Amino acid sequence: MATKTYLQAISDGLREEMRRDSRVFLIGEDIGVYGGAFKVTQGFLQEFGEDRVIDSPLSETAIVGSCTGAALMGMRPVCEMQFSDFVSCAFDHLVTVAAKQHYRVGTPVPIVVRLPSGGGFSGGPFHSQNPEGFFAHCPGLKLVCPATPADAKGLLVQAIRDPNPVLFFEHKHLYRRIKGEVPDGEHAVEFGKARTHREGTDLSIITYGAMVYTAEEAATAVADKDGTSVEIIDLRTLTPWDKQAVLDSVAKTSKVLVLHEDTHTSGFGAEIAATIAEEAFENLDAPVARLTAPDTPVPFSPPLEKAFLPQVEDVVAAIDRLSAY
Amino acid sequence: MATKTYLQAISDGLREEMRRDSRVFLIGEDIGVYGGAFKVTQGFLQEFGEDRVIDSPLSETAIVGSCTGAALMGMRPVCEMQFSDFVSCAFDHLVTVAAKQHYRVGTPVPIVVRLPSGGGFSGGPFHSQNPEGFFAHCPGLKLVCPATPADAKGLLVQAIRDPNPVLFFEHKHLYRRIKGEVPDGEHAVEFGKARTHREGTDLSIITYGAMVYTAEEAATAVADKDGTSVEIIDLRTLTPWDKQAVLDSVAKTSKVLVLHEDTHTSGFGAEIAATIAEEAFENLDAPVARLTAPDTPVPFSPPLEKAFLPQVEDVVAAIDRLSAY
Amino acid sequence: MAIAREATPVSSAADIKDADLDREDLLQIYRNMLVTRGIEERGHILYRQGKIPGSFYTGRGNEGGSVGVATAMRADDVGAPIQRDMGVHVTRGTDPWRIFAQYMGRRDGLAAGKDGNVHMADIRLGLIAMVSHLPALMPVAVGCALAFKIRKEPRVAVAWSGDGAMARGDAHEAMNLAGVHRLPVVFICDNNQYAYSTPNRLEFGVDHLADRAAAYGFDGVVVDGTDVLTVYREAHRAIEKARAGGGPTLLELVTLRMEGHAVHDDAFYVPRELLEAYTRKDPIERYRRWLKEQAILDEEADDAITVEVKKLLNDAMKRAEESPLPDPSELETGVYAEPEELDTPHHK
Amino acid sequence: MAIAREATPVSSAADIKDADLDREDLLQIYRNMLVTRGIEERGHILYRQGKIPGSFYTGRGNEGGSVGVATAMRADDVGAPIQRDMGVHVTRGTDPWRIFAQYMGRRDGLAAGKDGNVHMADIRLGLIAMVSHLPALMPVAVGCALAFKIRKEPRVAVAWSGDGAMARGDAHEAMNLAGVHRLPVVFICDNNQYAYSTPNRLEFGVDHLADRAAAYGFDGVVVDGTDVLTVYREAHRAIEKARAGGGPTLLELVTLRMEGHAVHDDAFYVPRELLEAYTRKDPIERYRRWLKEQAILDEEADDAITVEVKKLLNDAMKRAEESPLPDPSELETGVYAEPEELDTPHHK
Ligand SMILES: Cc1ncc(C[n+]2csc(CCOP(=O)(O)OP(=O)(O)O)c2C)c(N)n1
Ligand SMILES: Cc1ncc(C[n+]2csc(CCOP(=O)(O)OP(=O)(O)O)c2C)c(N)n1
Ligand SMILES: [Mg+2]
Ligand SMILES: [Mg+2]
Repeated sequence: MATKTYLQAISDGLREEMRRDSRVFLIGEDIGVYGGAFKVTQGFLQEFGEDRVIDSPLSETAIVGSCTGAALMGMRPVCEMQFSDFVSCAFDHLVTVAAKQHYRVGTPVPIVVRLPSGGGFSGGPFHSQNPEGFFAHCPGLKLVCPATPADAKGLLVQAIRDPNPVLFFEHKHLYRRIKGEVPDGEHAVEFGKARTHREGTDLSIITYGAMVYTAEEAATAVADKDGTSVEIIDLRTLTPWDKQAVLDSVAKTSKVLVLHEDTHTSGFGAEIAATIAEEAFENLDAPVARLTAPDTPVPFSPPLEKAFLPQVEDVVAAIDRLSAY
Repeated sequence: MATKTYLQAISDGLREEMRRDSRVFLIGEDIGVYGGAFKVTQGFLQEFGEDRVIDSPLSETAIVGSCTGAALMGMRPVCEMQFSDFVSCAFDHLVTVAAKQHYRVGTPVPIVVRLPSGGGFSGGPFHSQNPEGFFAHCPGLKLVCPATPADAKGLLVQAIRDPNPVLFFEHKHLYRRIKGEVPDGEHAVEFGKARTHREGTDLSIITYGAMVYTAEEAATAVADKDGTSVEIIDLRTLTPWDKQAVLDSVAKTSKVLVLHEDTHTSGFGAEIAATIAEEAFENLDAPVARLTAPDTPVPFSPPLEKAFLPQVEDVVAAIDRLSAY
Repeated sequence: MAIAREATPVSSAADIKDADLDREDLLQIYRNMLVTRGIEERGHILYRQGKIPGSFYTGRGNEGGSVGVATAMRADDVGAPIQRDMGVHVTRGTDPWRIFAQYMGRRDGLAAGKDGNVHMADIRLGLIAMVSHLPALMPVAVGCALAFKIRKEPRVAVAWSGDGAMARGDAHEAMNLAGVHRLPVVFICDNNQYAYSTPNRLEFGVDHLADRAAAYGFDGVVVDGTDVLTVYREAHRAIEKARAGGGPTLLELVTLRMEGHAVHDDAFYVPRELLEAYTRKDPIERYRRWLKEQAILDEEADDAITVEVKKLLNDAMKRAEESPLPDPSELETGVYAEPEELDTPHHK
Repeated sequence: MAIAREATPVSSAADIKDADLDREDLLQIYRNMLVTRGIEERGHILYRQGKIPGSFYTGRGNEGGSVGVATAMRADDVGAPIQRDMGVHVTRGTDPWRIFAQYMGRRDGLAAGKDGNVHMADIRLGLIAMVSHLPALMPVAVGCALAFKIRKEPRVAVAWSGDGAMARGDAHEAMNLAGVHRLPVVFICDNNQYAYSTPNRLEFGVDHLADRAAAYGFDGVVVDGTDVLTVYREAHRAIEKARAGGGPTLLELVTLRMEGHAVHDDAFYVPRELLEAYTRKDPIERYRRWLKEQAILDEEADDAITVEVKKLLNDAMKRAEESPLPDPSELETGVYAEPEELDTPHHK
């Protein structure tokens, strides 16, 4: 065990898999000489050479499409979108080709797409998005949203070994801010198993990614304020998602807040809330609440972006509303 | 008033708008000489000439992107995706450019994208999809899903006049099968107003598009069988959607089934169900149920496709379950 | 002004020697062309009998192109053929009965009823199943070539596109990436002069699509796609050049789509004279004539092959009709792959 | 082997006459280049002072390209400039104070704080705001040209792309569609030799991006992008050719990105000699020298312009700093347009 940043954990997980398995290679914009826009692959070109660390042209379609081809030939490609926002340029290749190939003709497509996501830095409408909501609607893809350094490593390793196309959402706001214990060496975390980030009895917050920490601050605040005991469930993966863990938590607390940074309408929170409402109807003492970003692009200017992103105060207010119900 | 097919109604709405407004022009694959894969624009090239009815190259990105540009220059472009499935190739231009331009810099992008959608013909995974679920998650777009010939015309006219990018989902299974009274001449239907397709008191079905008719058959079946009185709400437009009409219906019936042909997870049904669960919690006598296609690509072979698409029997079974709750 | 080279037709006996084909190969090409057309003709019949759900597409007029290129591929090369390339599946050894089963949505179809018509391929034969969205398999094929380059394997990927599909961004991104890394990939453009109803002049503003190659730093060649031997020779050159590290080539095979876009389309928009001209250039008739001129095939041998092919296909149809439809319970299987599936040889 | 023409530099006085520029125009170009650089230099200062949120990009080294092209556009032409083209905004008349307000996310920024840095444009000046996703505005500009063609207006659209962004499908689809319909559009490629850290040789496999034009059936020209007058002349020719119905042109303007991709990037990967060579070719210094050689500018006039520009920009900065930040209540406004908004002149 060592204490590492979230970014370092991703970098280490990737490096270790590349050392372990010569089929793993990387392709993306500026990931080689420059080490990636966020320096996740710093030093990789030197260690693995330019056959395995490929600085691609500015070509998201070719990046994802060629990963699919290489995967069909037995490689284990890991590509990087420079910002997750640009995955819109590879949407067709993910949804049409990679996601459906196995169902259609039985050929697995083991690719990983790394997606630096999320806001909080005045990145504006195109460098701040959380595009998981779009892809959650596509059967055949797996979606991973780690919150902790240990999970960032363990889920990335698992993603690389998974025989399916995996979208790996790395929250940029966690990269250097969040540190934690990370197992050394071999460490893989199973998909579809939520993590109880904090135990509680009065109310459940179902969330993932950076919002885990916003939830945590809010939980601490209400505990201090009036003793409300909040349980936080970190989903870790959205496809598959751990429905059972969510239903178990709701059975315990009877009140639930679904929280994400992605925008509201048809966000993954809708799926969670709809499922809880359908399958835990009799356990609910209050309506399932959702707290998300509003239905707007991510604005650039700090006062707007702050209003856009769910803040600790917003979570506290939502908890208070549910408590009062 | 005249009785027309759904297809004829679309064709007429489009033709009338083109006659009325010289800024309206069409671009798409095989829409000119051939009159469109479904013959919606048959005769248009002859009437309006090749400047206003443009047979484009096989280029969904250029089609949608150029519509955006023409719209910014004051035109009212209407483009056709040959099958709605191919809109995945224009996803970026819709979500990144057209949807966000007004929020970002205040310039309206009045374009309409016509999308022949839906299954039921052994079209297989790429000629049968209902991609509205993806786009419902994108602020800045409007989504229209007419079920009747009158709405097909009226909503298309409204779409052309709307100052925003509008995705117009035309269900292929309704094209020639469904006939109805269509107002002659000027006829526009406001967005965001649901239509009560059938009044009822025991249970509400919230749906849109071709599933309106599946719901209707099921409603008739249960009425005959045991007198259950089913209300059917046809949403007509998903963005904006008529939340109030849905909540009003639920307040009346206390039980609700959300039905769509699109796949399950993070489909628009999740948004509807989550909203009802949140805002009509106290009115519900049973959990909000969803009936949708499963989370798979649309299979080709008839027995599989039949199992994939929600059938009348499935709706009846879902109604029975809710009734028994 | 063409930038691409225009391939001279194969004519002399010497040309054939160069092209590395012996008598048996030449007859096998003929057989493959007959099987290809035979499958699609029978498909039409099955369709009219209501046994093929959905729509139905053929590649009539493209038998020279598809069989010619596939013949030039080596066993461990890979390809991603498209909707007019039944000849590729046939030449690589796909069992005809499984193709008929595929057409009919049966469990023994290559897609087991999950997908239909020519959206199929047997990966064990080095083929990758197309998706409808054209030409999405071009970047995929480039990725295969990338894998070969990384692993330093002497293998080549072949990527197909129609003339219409060359307008899409995928074609560009694929050829650009291949050009930058000089990947072992050969791009084949089946230029059958139409994309559905859209003629070449509304698809691109250049003389020949093969001229595009120059924009990516590799060679383009315009080939008469109705002439199977010229196709073979040019594909062979390009494939071996790629294998030797010489980078990609774009071959434009010019033919005509001899039937409608699909069964429902009578192709009224194709000028009659054009259709007649290409009827005279029918790739199978042309090749048959040539084989006879060269005394490789006589009347008797021709009849024998015809009978053999007929029997093969009739048996195949029968066998396919015995294949069951998939069971509804199979609907939700296979959305995700299981780890064990990576234990197949090509995934190691 | 270049397919595109390489533009000969403007040298003689006659060249200038041809290019249709009088003395005042020549000085205005100079002023616009100074304003352009001045805005970006001050942006750097504001950034270091913590007044610009997010990141910050400049176009240093591209003042010749951006001002040269924009000068050749007529008032009712339209353009979709990109991240290195501040000179286009300046030349078309964007108020510098609104640009500073834009940088700082203030309400008077062209995006009113909804978007940042050079993701902005004033549509009333015929400019369309870029998105990050490159080069998505190329097909959009083609659509403008399509509108002009449909309405038979003698207007031209100008579409910009970087060298890196030319690899994307959008570039291809845009140029292909424009080529097919010979639309009145001019494509400008700001080739500053890098896409972030990626050098030209990893972006494309051809000698010059301008060679791509031949793949779409129109002309390509390689231009020294540090030479504002040559840029102007070539842009003028291309724009007027497009206006006259002669179809598109692709101009590749070669320069060097003289600073990092954005503020955080020290561009360690750019060879020092290359940077030095282009420092010597600085577009502003070059043009200033030329103006002096031609006796269009003397020391005194130069000082006067410098002072004037300084004052303009310092006043602009001050005014921008007085602009308020947007109010959180504005967050949800403007997601959708209202029908009345179509009642503006350009939407009629
Ligand atoms: C991205 C995409 N858009 C539209 C279609 C619908 N479509 C199917 S085939 C076809 C024409 C293809 O023309 P071409 O590439 O020349 O191939 P051909 O069918 O002529 O062999 C079209 C438009 C498609 N398959 N993919
Ligand atoms: C589709 C897309 N992918 C990735 C990026 C991230 N990105 C921003 S600028 C840039 C390099 C652009 O290079 P070039 O086109 O040469 O323009 P330059 O910045 O050099 O002027 C990259 C990769 C982007 N903006 N858009
Ligand atoms: Mg074709
Ligand atoms: Mg550049």
